[in-house]
Amino acid sequence: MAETLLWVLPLVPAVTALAMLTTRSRRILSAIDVASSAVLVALTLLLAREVQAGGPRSLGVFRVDDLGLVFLLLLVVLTLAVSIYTVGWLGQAVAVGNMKAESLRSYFALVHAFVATMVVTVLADNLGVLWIAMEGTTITSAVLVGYHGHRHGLEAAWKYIIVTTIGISFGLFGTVLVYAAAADVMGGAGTMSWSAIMQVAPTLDPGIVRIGFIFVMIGYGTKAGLAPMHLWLPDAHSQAPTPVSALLSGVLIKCALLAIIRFQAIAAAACGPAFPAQVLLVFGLISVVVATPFILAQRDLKRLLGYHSVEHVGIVALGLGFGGTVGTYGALLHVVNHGITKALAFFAAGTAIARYGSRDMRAIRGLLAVAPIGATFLMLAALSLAGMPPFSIFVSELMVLRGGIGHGQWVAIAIFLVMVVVIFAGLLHHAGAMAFGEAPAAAGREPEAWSPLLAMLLLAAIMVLLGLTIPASFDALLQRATEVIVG
Amino acid sequence: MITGESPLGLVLLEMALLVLLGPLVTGIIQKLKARLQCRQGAGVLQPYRDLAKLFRKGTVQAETASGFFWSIPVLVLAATVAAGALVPVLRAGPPAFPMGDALMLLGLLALARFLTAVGALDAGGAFGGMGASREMTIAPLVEPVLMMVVFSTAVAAGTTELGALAAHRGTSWILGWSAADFLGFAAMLVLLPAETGRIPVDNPDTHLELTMLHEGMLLEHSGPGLGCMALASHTRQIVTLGLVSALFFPVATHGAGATDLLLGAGAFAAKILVLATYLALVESSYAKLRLFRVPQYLAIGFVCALTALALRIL
Amino acid sequence: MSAETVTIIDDLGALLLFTMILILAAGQIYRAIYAVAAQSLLIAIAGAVLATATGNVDLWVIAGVTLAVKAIALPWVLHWVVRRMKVRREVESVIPVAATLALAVAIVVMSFHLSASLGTVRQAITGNALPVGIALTLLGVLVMATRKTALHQMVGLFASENGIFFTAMAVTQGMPLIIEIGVILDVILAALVMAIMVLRVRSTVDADIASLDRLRG
Amino acid sequence: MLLMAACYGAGALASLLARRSGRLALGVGHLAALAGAVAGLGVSLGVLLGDPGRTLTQALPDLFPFARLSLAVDGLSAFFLLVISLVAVAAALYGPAYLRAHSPAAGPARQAAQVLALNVFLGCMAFLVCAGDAMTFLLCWEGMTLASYVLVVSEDRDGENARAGLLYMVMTHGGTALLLIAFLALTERAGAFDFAALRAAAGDLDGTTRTTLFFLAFGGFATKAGVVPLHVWLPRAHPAAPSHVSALMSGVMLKVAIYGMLRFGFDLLAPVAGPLPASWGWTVLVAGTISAVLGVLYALQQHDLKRLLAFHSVENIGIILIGVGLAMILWRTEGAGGVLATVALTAALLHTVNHAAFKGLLFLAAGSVLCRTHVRNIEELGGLARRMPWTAGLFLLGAVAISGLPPLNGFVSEWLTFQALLGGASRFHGPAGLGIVFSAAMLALTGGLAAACFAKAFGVTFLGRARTPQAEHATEAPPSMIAGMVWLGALCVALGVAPGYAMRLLDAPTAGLLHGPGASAVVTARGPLVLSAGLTLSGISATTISMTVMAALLIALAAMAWILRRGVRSAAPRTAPTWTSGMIPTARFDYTATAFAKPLRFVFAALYRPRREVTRETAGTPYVVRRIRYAGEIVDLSETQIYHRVQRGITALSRTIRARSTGRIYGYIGFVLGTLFVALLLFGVGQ
Repeated sequence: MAETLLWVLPLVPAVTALAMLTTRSRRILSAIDVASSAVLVALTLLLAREVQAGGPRSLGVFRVDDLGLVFLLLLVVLTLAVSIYTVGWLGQAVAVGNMKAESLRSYFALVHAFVATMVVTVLADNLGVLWIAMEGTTITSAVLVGYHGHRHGLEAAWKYIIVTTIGISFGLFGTVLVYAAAADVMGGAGTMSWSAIMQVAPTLDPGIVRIGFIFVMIGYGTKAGLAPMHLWLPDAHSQAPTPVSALLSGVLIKCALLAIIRFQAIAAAACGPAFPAQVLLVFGLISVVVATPFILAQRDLKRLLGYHSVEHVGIVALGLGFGGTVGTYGALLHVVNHGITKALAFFAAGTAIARYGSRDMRAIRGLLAVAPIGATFLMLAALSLAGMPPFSIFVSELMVLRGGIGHGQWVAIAIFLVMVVVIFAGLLHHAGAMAFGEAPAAAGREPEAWSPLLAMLLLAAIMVLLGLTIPASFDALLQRATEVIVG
Repeated sequence: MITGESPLGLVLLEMALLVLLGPLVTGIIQKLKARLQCRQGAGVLQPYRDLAKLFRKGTVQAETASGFFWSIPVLVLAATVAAGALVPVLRAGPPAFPMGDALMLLGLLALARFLTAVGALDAGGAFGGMGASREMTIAPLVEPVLMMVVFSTAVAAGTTELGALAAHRGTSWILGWSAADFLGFAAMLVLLPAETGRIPVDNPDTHLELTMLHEGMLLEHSGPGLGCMALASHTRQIVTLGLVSALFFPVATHGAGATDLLLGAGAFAAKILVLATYLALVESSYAKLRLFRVPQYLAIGFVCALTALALRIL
Repeated sequence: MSAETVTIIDDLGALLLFTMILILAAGQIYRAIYAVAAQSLLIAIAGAVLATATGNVDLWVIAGVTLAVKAIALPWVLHWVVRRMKVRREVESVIPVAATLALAVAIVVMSFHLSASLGTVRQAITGNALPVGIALTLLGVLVMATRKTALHQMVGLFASENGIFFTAMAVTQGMPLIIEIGVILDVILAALVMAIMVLRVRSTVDADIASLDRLRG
Repeated sequence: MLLMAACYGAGALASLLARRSGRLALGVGHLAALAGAVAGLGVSLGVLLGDPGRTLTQALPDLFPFARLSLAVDGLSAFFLLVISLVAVAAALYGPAYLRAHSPAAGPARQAAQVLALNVFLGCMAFLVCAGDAMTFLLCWEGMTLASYVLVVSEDRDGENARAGLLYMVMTHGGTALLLIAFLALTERAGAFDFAALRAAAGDLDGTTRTTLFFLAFGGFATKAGVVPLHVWLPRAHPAAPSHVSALMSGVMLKVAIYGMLRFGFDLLAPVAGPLPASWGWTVLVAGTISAVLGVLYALQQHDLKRLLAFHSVENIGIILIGVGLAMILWRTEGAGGVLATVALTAALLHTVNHAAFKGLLFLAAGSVLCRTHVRNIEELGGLARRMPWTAGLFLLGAVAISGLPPLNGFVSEWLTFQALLGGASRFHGPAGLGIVFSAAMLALTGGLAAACFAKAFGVTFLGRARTPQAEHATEAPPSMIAGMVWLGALCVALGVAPGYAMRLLDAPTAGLLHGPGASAVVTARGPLVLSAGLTLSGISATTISMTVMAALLIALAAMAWILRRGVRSAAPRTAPTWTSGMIPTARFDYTATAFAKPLRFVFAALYRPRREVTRETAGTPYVVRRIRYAGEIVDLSETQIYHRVQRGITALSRTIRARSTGRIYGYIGFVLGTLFVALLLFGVGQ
């Protein structure tokens, strides 16, 4: 049962992508979109139950363990939310002329191809397949980033594809090196299966694995948006269509993180846990620090959110770097929390931008007056991103802090907290300025569309729920995922 | 009622005594001033006559004044007289039934001052406000210094209760003083004119609007109200003098016989006279300071008090 | 593995480095493209050599695919794009070529120093394939970082991937065939998308896509 | 206790459901808040009057796998819960009418949001002081901040409030960061979150760590408590909220921070035996003294009624901290130190509840002025005493109380503080003693200045002539608001006239916290009518006062004076215009607040750095002056000298960094390459 699911799961979006090409009607397209996302969610929940019962399953190059499951859940939930959001968003975008009604099907097809590649990255057991799928995400999402076709979009797309392709080629080099080490140990026909390599990981040659991990760290780190390889990220995330931005920020960079985590496990076994932890810690700190000034002095709403992703990926890296059960647990929790919250933020930002026809935050004023519900969601997302309880990110940041303090990383903790407070100030300043004040006459005052609100409500509900409690089943899942990494 | 360890009755008696003698002290000071300025001057009983006249008169009230205005003199007088109940007059030793200590005394005087200022603002118009503003500027500067003087003796005695303080100091007069006492007393001498509203800080005689502090606040009061305020300021003066004498040269007769009481009364009269003379001398030999020079003047007292404390503690 | 194979691989590695330096120093876009083609050819030869040495059939296939795709197809695509775009032939470099070469030397030295510090890796990867591979990869990226035109960046990308291929082939056990094929397909796909973008920008806004820099901060 | 929770929860829920009709939301929400407050009263009194040392515990559902949530109400918690509930009752009575009267324009949704936030705010505070573990504490702490932030920005949506809210959030968040470290350092040692485990884990800390953690926690709480120089958010945020919320923020929320300090200093971090490190107490004492003096000095120059009150909160927090610091210094010192520590702590706690009472009263009175005139600048008020007699009278009551004048409650706690300070001074010879006495002198100065400030505030606001039409047409506040004020006013009088009975409530916290004699054992040893504080080591010659007798005496004397005042022939007073040197008096003759505070501005110019500009309009020759315009302002030193600089620095830095970034792609690639190069050199080379 579970094994069949393993190959059905990637197939669903792939087939949908093809099905999309058959029709032009927007209504049908949206229907297929939402339906397939819902199916994806259902199948994933089914798979989750199977795995919870029977442990990891593998089929050929595919394998699902609890670690992958965490990311898979995030992926499908966000996909569903994005599909719901797209219904209302498309209407507005077509009306304004951002999207050409006749080219919609290609858009939907690309989105689902994108989702399919991401599903493969999450489910891949074979490191080579992982790499191929990762490059696939780059190609599909690059086209989506430049989808609007105007100058800025193409510029962002070019930067995105070039820089991440470089990064990923580094990732490939790292993969090759790790494979070489493994093959050297295994003898005969070596395999690239992660689970198989993990079996022999302690016996791998530490030197070559170390270099391999560094290549992977830089390579997939570029894709994950870790500073200082993050420069493409604000461009791409700000230029992409809003639903795509949500997917990029919410899921894609997390997929890259998953790849890093997989190699971290190998490196930790081969070179001792201290080495990868140290590397991750350094890059995490750099990301948090580098993001700060750009958040403070930012004018473009979506770029602001992009830089915020850089910061939060840094926090995840910090959690992994602090290591230990607590830190890793916190990192995984943060992956989920940030994915949900950031998608919510992008949704709210997208509606606000559509309403004011500008992404310049100085132009967006008095949102509470013209769109109270959306503005409330925006404020909630901002507060959550800033680490306020009772929202989810507070909990995961708390866990990361615990991990750091538990391991006595005082310097890192100090830098981290200072930056978090400063970013809090900046973010709340921007959000408050947008929410309060007098709305300009230009601002659209039409009633708020239902489907974006529904999507936001879904995400906000999850956000608050995870902020108030961690359900036992979810906690168990995270625990097991943590064990997969820490061992 | 007069027996026992200084019971409530005696306390009330002392209080009444202070209220009755308050105007007399003012009269004496005026007389002395007149003499020093080679004038005949009015009789020492003049303040009584003024009071009697005031209480016989009717009242003219500012039309802008609110309901508070009428009750202000009542409360001021009550607070001041209540402060009088805390000064040991005839004898030392803590009263059997505790009422209050030096801090309470200062607090009551401050309450009276606060209410006076409020009343001054009630009528509206510039002069009341001016007087209130200046009074409330001087007061916060005076009170800490007064408290420090009290502390400088209280730290030694381990209490701030005037009766107990006096008892602790006992009959050890100037002879038994330490350096701290001298400094504290000096500070007190500096403060006395300020606390009793006299030259060089204030001028009780002037009614030139721009120079007066305390009188300025009384401008709108008239008739019995003004009488109450006047009586209150007389009482306040003698209470302050009593505080000084209790702090620095108390009589300490623990017996409760009539002789002790008489002795105490005599000693008290003598002390008050001495201090009154001092005030008269100062008033007739100094000029009034400009308002913004007053802080510097009070700073002298502050330094003295602080040094006294330092000497006491170090 | 026989000693002469190792020496042959090392010689090929040296040649690869030489071609890379040619790309770095190339004054004209065509030269760079030819150099890449030559490089890919060398890779294919290396594949053939290793195939004979190890008797691994997959390597023959890989060598063939490499020859077909990277030595012929991609250079042709680049050539076509260049002609299509009628770009100025001269290379616009960010920093002087001399400085670029100095950096290149630093990179090469670093990679050899690095692999020298490893020791036991030598059994896992034939000869000097590891340091050469690292050097090629980084040098390819160096090309991209020091050239202003989009085409040069594509050239650099392919060059750096050549480095990866070289190392991958030199892994004594050889890579799984399916993976190699997938990788190459991905590379082709990426190349096509990039080419489309370049042409699209050239047609819409008459500019080199790599010179767009409105998004900042 | 669950009842209390239920009530607040119900209030929040109800206001959420009733968001369609604002009136209903207001009614129901505040009713629920009232019920919650009453329930809180019940809980706290139950614990305080129950057998000492008893701790009421209540497990909460396990929301987080890593921390078990629970409530534990011991004496200290119960006392602060009492303070919260007392003010909450008044706020709940006062709230609905105020919100309706002050902002009738507000839609039902906004009113509902406000009521919701109010309930959450109260609930969080109540649960915070009852928290039995760090997680609950932190969650409620942030929830409290968030709810109050919503209330601050929701009052009216202009930029000013948003800025105030922002500053408030940022500073308290910084404080929370410090708290996080302090807490987590303990939890990670203990491996658990509940306070008992933390206590145990703190047992074997070494001195430096212990002190570091304490200062981290102190910094965090001081930010919330508005200790100078961390106070800058306070005078902005408190006035911005609705007035009954200002009363809660000023009267209660700051006290929650005090609770945190006590909890950390005496309970969680306290060494198993022996006195606390000297640095703790002295830091707190000095911080308290500075806050007291600077707070009142800045308050003196404010003309915005609610800002003035907010600055006074800074002052009173300072006074409380003086007591706390002294208790820390004296605790577990040999001899009668323990007794004195009890006196000091009693003074601090008593002042806590006192300040809650009179500051709440003052804010409510200011609120009823505000909702009747919509003017906050007292220069534009005046003459309200005749139109709003109740409000005026209650404000005067509060003014007398906060100025520390007998016979009201402010005097009692300040008197106890003075006694404790003197006792400390007589114990420590040398500079320590001198320092203590000096802070006593500063306390005296504070009292005097407060009296001056409130003479100004009351006089200019309520007395004299009305200066503007708004003040001219003001009417008395509705009865429900009056009721809220009367409740607090009654508290002020009761605590002032019969403080001995309140000592009974202070037994549990003092004894429980100091493991020494209870408050009533020390302070009211001679019966509830007499307060006494032993100063000497033996405590033999104790100073004793009796507020009750003094109040009785005052009343008797007032009665006599009353007769005297009526005069021999009791004729009705004639009325005449005020004497203004013969001119016809107008409102412009009245003494303004600026003029009133001017002399003190001169005296303390060094602290105010006053800036004044005078512009003359002359008719041709400089001797004929048409009009003189005078503009003056004073600056908050810590604000201009510290915060503005920091803020400007950070902003400029980030601007420059952002400007540096060129969007050139080869730069991007260069970064990636360089990073890889460096990383390989740093981590790659085999060891």
